[in-house]
Amino acid sequence: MAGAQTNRLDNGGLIDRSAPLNFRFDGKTFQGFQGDTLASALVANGVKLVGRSFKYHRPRGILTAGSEEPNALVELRTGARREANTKATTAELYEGLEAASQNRWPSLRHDVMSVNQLFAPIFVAGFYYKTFMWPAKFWEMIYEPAIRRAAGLGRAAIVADPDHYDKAWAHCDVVIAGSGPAGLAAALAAGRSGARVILCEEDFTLGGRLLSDGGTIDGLPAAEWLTRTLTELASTPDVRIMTRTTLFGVYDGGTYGAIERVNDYLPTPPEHQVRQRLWRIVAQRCVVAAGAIERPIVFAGNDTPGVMMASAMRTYVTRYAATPAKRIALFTNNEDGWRTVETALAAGLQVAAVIDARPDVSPAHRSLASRNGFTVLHGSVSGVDGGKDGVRKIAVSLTGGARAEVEADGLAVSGGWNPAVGLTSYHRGRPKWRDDISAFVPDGAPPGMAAAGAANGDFGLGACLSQGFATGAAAARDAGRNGNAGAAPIADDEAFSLTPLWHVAGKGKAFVDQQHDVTASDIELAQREGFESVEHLKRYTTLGMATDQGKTSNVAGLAIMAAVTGKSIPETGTTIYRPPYVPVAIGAFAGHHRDETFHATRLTPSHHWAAEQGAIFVDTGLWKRAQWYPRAGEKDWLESVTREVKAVRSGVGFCDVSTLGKIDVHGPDAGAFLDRVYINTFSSLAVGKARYGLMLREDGLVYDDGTTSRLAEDHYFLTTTTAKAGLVMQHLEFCRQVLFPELDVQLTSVSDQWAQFSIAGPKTRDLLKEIVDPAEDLSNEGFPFMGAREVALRGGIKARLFRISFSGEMAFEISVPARYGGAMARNLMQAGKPFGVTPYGTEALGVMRVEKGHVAGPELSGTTTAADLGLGKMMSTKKDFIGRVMAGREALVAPDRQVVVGIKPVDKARRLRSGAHIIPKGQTPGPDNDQGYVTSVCFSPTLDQWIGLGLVERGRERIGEIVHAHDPLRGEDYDVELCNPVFYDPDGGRQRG
Amino acid sequence: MRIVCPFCGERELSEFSYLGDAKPQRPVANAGEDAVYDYVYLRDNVAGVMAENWYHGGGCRAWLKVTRNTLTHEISAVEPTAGAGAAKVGA
Amino acid sequence: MKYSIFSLARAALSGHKNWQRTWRDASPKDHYDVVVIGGGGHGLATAWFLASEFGIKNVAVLEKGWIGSGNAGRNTTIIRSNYGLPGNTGFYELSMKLWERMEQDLNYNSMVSQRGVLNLYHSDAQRDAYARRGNTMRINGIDAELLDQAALKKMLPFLNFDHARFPVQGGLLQRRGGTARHDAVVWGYAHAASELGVDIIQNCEVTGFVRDGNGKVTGVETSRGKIGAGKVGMAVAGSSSRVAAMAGLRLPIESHVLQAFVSEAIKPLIPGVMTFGAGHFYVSQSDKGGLVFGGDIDGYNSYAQRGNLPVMEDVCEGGMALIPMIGRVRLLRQWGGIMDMSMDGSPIIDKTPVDGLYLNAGWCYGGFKATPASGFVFAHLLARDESHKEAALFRLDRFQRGAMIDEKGQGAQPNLH
Amino acid sequence: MSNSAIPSSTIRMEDASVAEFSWDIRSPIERALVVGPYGALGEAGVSLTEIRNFDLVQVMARRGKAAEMTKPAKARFGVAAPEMPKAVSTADATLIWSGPDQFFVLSKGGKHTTEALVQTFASSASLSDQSHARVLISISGPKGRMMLAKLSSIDLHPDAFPAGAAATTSMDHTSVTLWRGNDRPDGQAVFNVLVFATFAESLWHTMLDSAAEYGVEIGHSEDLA
Repeated sequence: MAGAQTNRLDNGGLIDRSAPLNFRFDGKTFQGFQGDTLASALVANGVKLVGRSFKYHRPRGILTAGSEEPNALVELRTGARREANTKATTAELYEGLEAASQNRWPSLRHDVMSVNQLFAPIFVAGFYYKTFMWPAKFWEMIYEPAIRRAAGLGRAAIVADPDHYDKAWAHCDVVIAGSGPAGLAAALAAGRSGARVILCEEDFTLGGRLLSDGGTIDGLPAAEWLTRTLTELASTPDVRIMTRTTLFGVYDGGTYGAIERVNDYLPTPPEHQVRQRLWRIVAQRCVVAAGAIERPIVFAGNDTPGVMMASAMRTYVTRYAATPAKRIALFTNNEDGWRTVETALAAGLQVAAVIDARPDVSPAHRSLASRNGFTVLHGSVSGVDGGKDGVRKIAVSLTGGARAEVEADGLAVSGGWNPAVGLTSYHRGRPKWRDDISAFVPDGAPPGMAAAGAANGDFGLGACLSQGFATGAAAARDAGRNGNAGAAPIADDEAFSLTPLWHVAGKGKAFVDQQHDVTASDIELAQREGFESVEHLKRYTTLGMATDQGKTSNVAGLAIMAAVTGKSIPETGTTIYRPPYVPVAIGAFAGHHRDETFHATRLTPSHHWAAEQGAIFVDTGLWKRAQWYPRAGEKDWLESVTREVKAVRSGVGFCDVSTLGKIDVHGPDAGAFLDRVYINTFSSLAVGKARYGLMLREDGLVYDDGTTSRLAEDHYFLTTTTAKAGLVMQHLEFCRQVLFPELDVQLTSVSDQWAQFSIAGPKTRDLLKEIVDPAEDLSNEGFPFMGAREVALRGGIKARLFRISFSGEMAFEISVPARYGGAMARNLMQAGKPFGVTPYGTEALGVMRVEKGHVAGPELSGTTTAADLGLGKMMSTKKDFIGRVMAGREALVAPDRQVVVGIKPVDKARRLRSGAHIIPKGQTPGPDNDQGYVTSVCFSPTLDQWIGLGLVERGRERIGEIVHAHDPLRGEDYDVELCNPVFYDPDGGRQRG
Repeated sequence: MRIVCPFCGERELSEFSYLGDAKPQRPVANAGEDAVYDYVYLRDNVAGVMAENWYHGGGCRAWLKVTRNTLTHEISAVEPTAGAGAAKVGA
Repeated sequence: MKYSIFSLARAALSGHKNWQRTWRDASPKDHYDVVVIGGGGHGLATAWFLASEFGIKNVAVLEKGWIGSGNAGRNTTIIRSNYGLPGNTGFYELSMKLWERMEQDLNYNSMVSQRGVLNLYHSDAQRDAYARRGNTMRINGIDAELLDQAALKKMLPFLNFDHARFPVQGGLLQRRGGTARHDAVVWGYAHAASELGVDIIQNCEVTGFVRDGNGKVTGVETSRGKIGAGKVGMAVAGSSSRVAAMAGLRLPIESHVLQAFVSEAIKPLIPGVMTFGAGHFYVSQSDKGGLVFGGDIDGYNSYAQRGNLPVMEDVCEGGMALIPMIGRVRLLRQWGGIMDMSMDGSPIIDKTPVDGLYLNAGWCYGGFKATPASGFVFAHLLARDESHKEAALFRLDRFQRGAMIDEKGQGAQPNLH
Repeated sequence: MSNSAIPSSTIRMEDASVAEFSWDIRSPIERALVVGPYGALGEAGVSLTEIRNFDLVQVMARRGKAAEMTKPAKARFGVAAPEMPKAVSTADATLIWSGPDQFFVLSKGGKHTTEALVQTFASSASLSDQSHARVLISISGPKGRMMLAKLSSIDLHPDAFPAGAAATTSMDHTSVTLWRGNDRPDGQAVFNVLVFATFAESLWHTMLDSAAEYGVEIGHSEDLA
């Protein structure tokens, strides 16, 4: 049963009293209304204590009414949807909302860790750098775990985020941040000019400060003007208004990042909908109308619950009809603060006193005071008497030294306003100081960006409107939109008068950064220890590094530093501003790229057929490839793979090799072009022939390999490895367009056009005869080894047939147009029945290539030369080619390089593992005798033992030598023999036969 | 970052890949090891305006010469490389 | 002054009024035996080792801004020695050993935390590559363990095992790896070096080199005047090419931007450091509670010290793919540092062709973990005019000789390392 | 070679074969595509239609022959081949810009296959058959643009991307050729996407994810849009 809303005014406010909402905070049920934030609902229910501070666990209340809030952070929602550090001041209330306070145990009211306050004298800025050093081992064991447990604020969810996110692009002429008077005026002007406009407002209601401070515009009450303006904007073509959307960053080329909290105002997103959406907005111009942030004054006890920014107090009273206190005092150094008094009086609250730091106060305010029977004290607040339950008494030191006390249960503070200079400073532009408002204003904004209104340091309503309008019109013009913008909305400017006051000296802790518990004396200490640079100050004290990003603390902090160093504030300077403007959920940046859809998936033309056969698939880059085809009764992958290999070696099998990169190389200079990109010669290759080719990088190391066939005088069909397909295409285009532009050659990727199958085994020809048109001559004479040509298949379709062998068997590779891939596999199975045809996967493929000593990925490591791979002789000496010169460097031709050799365990029963290192027999392993390692292994059914390839120092000179395989990671040590890498049919009779 | 491809128009950074300084020219066949070492390994690493090779691989597959300021990321010019498309190039 | 819980308690009684500067704010003298350009971790460590190990105390460290304002203050604080190639393996292990005694060496708590560094693998090929690397580590006396999926499920149950595009199959773990508080490393070296008489000179930008008739470097021109030097060492990371150019040198280096990110502070969630093997993402959790993470460089030459959205998205995609529970954790800050990317991904610590000028550069994004060893071997080179044995392969002429140290096998393309 | 189906063939008996097999043609997304509604209920905001049978030939000018290539193209198709990112349709073919000095010929019924075009461009261009290399998906509906805004970084506003506009670009990191055809009778814009065949199923699922909140109508057709 919901508690009564003790602090809710009977009427007024932008809340829907007909829509009550129940919510829970720390297990207790309360009621608020549609239109509340969690903070305003808590205020309405008289809740003052909402959190504990980071280091001292001091009781904290609600300080602000916006995204600058340092204190009122809660764990919102529960379980998998628990969100740590959520600002109660921006969290929209919904039915059933669950929130819990943070960083306290066992409860918010009784927090054991508040004993830290006793150690406060020791826990000063940077104290941990000076201790916890002895004994060394204790750091990980004792000190650090304690610190880690104490640190942090809320608890994140500990299971996968169940919600969805996505990302989208938007394009416009003018993007506007903020929907206050300046932002709306900018939108009006740009929209009327015919510009495509996007206006982003982080709040769920448009209007900015108009919603709290009202005013008169074009002779209308602000609320009416707002309605009229929104109606006009809604009907203006190409003006798009996005609420619950924060423009958080600006990136190169006029790209802006924005986060839309699409469904955070609901308990869970509706079906098929996302929680949040990341927008990348591409805009010609940007108008920053993000307003300004009221700044606190630093004084003892300024963190007591019940101390609140003056403007926030107005927001709670006016916008939410919720009263933070019954009897308030105001501490201000400027005219604007007095509005809070007017608001409070209008709402029927008592005003105890106004403490004004300025030398004098306007007659109007004096009479206001006398009419309403409250005193005006000239001086400063020097202390606050209060605690968990809020403010009780306020100590005032009067100008001239006398002291006074004020009884109040709420203290509104106004230290002036800081323009929101974040967005304009993200390209390392430094804001400049304006003495008249004692604040930093934007300077050096990124190209195309301009600030307007309060964000630009011009706080008056009239100024916001006129400047916003002018800036919006100019932005539209710059984007080439010259329609008639009409007249700007008009309003008066409020009087502005401010006497800078940052810090009131006094006893007791005076907080600058309330969330990180950084006090004025911490800043003085930092200065004493030489951390004078603002960046050092920030890093040493952690000032401004909390979740509020120092929105209420940075300027005060450097003002205090300026005071102790005797420098001016501009001399002291600001730290570098860093995006995002508000913290953004990591999930939103990921969008749908998570889980199975983290990256795209590529499927081979026979994928679904293979899946029907029960194939096990392996990820190879983005590809899913059939790894092996288990059969009923087989106990493990090894048994299946062994069967597949034996079937190929004794009969016939086939494997989808469509993942190889395939490139059509056309043009009269195609041959000359290939001569320059391969180390061997292709211009001399006869039409109808295939040749193995090797490519180097310009630095002389091996880049890629594959077979390339000449299908016509001016047409080669080039293949690459699966892994490098895309990169080789890019490399070849670079050679074509940049290095050798004079050559007449055209490149097209045909990787996806062809389904390519390797058919291997002594019965390959028998099987092919069933598929290929009988008119085609497949005899050794009619289609010799390394032959390549187009053939007709039974049923009339055309295919490309290549007599090449990776397995070392009599083999062909056949390509058919990709949409026949599934049919091809089925037909091979059907036609091959009499010969026991067996589909095989990448494992069997790998076994046969190791048996045959072919190099692949593990040997093409990017650090091997052609000679290392035993392919040095392929390097033509008659022509220039990519990598030729660098390949000749001394260390790349040194005799002691690690080169490819075969490796087999002396004990035939022993399993060989990749990654084992090679050590000379009888030596103790060490850096000096680490002579290489095993690169590829397999169990060879043909040799009936594990075999492998390795890169071993001087390997080729050491064939027959027994060395030591050292594998400490897996606790294995055993003798192996270095041998010829070609384990199977070394003279190649089978593949030629 | 957005790059205005002379063939496709303005496109998002992620459609392009980068190779680096476009100034070094591949030495002629008989230039010798030092010249090639220079070409492959040494860089001016310009802090300021620099001509670079970018590949529009996520688009029209043209190699482009992009003039960009490495201090500000501002792009002042984008041109096709000599052999982009079927441009006639003196053999 | 000596730091300890006792000095802290004593100071507390006097309201901490008696603390002195952590390092002296020195003004330049006319001449130093050694001038180190660059007041980052490497430069300050070099100065400290020169003074403490090699007895050269007349040393100045020149910093154009505030110390630690470069990559030392902009990194993801990871320390590890899990390298696979000769040259790197021994060097980074030397660094790890120096990390392990840093607090005691410097009397400053840089919060060296050996919570483990785990490189995840997602395929047999990756496993084999890690096996090779892990065995190299073991052969060099470095701790390494190869974990399978079952072990990981016990250790890190929150990883995405069941719905992953590229399921985690295991990992290479170095338990002695971990993190250190990056700023404290800078301040600690500054504190200790200053105590030994080293002059740390901030806001002092080098604008040129002073050369004698034979072209030998005899000093530097700075924004605070000319400073004479017996020897000049450069440790300026992303600015290496610019400074070297003042001496007429071109380097096998490109400057690139690497972004890093930190989340809001949350209660302990992630124990050690982990690296995703199927995307660009690595992460640890700071003592303050923020998730500190990063990924790949943006990929184009840059001195702008800020990154772009695509890489930021790419990194977060990796994070979500690996640890789907962090979806609602909010990214708090994003920044970019200038990486001096070398042509083989490994550093250069060597004399230059210019007499009197010494180079420490090419750290790519591995500079932080190297800080102590880099300082030690560079000090050795400056003091003895010969490479320390653990830096013997980091020679400038290795590219001419073809003796690259290329862990990734990517060749002469810095943005791929 | 056309990717339209070839009737199953019986092997002649004298070849003494027991095998009888057919060359049935399968779209790469045949399994992923489930005809009917998907996602949010109610009026579909997006309709996704796979166009199944077409010939697609890439025509690339030879070095210095860009101008020379346009004449035979004009002669054969009656329109000039696009020299900038556009798509032009004739009675029996659509010519789509696919890069500098190159374009696609999209047609059906075997009229403009590689074999048929090889003479036309004999000396001026190189041809490459892409009929099987791509999947063609047509996107329309009131929410079509919003769905595409999640996949494409280019500006599809009617002023920026009018009917006949084309782009070689990437969608969700996958290379595609995108062009806007003629509007539907109801005035809805129609966007056509050619995606590489081996990526198609993956992109198809991404499209469904992106469109689900608007409600999707899924179908396939033998006819070019």
